[in-house]
Amino acid sequence: MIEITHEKIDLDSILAKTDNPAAGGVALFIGRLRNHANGKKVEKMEYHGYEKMMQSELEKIAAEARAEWPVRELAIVHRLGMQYVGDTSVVIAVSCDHRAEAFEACRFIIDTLKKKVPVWKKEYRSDGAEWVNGKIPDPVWAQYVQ
Amino acid sequence: MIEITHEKIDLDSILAKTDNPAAGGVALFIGRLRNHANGKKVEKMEYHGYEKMMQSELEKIAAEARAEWPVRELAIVHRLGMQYVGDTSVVIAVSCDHRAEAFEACRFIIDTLKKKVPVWKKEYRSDGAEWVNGKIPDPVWAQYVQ
Amino acid sequence: MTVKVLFFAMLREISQADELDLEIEKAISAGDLFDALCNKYPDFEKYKSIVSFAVNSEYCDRSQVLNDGDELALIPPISGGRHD
Amino acid sequence: MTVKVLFFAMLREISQADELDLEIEKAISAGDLFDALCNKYPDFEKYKSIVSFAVNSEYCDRSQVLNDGDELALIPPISGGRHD
Repeated sequence: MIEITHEKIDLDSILAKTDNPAAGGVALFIGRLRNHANGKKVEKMEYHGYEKMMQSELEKIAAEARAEWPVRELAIVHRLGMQYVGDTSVVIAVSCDHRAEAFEACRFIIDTLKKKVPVWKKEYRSDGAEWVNGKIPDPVWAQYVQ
Repeated sequence: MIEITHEKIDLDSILAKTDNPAAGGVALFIGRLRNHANGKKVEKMEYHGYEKMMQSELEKIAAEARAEWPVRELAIVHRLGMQYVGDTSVVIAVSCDHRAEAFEACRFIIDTLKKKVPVWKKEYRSDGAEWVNGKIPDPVWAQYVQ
Repeated sequence: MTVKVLFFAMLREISQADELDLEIEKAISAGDLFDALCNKYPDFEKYKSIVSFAVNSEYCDRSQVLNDGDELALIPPISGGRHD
Repeated sequence: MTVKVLFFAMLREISQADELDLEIEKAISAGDLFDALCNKYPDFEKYKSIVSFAVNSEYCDRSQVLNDGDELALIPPISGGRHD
């Protein structure tokens, strides 16, 4: 299950996707909007994405995770649009037979998501709004390094 | 929130405990009873614990995690009694400002739980029932090693 | 030939467009097309050294030459990295 | 003096008791008390080299000497380790 949504993320339905009688461990990551960034108060954040490519990049990441770890079930949901402090913007859930694999695969997915998936965030702070200063995505940054 | 229960674990109430406006990442581990062990089919498992000491050991582990990582909120729930394939026997949830800390603290807690918390499991397999072959707990094993 | 260019985040705000269909006379690379767009949108200039490219939803080098019907996405630095 | 001994898992099945209140004449270590219990419950013998001890809910060495009113838990190998 890989999904881009503009609605509130329903955690129960994601967890249901991880059910598998052979899986003994589920590792879950929930990314929430927090109220501070670089020492400043954050009120809300607008998430903007290239949805078609988000989907295809997430599918590649999921395939890489499955190739590297014995994943039973896997779910990735990313929310776009305006979000407020405490809102859940991304959820990654991975079930495996053993917990070490589940942790590693889950962490790989969120780490890689942040390096490759085309998402942008506009931060609304007490001192104004600004696009969050991002990173050149992983697969292409090399061309800028001599 | 550190709890030993004989009832079904309610994940929503655990997640609610991780709410904190400053926390940007929640790492969650869910341990479920899986249907196989060492190549044999498992039907159910009876969890037995020294409850008073489980509570005090879990409190120590939680304190160690808070000393090592900047934990905002933390919840540990362990279920005892008879459990069936797919049942959730343990949940660890940790919220931190940043995801790396949340992952590390969550993993530390479940890894340490398995080394120190006095729990025993009787496995009911297709070929009979047996107490799961365990490990000498971490703080005392040294005395057996010359 | 025709190329569709997609704008995101601050590039969308600058261009005030989600996308643009461009008629192009001769073969051009993704990077050169971006440079040309800097004439149309001068505020694009400051993203010149940090913008990435994707053609038909696949990341590519700035030297990739565009074909008729290609969808070129201009990818400003992605912003997952800071809030973790 | 009185010591309460707690049994868990297979030790509970062998002893058919959750706990036992013992009257002890003179100071004894946790390990020696276990050895004495092996006379009462011969099937304890095979856990002799792998049992751990906790006094008043704190892990301790087998040489720890018991005091009046102590609660001694006999801790068979804990079984988190296999199913992960």
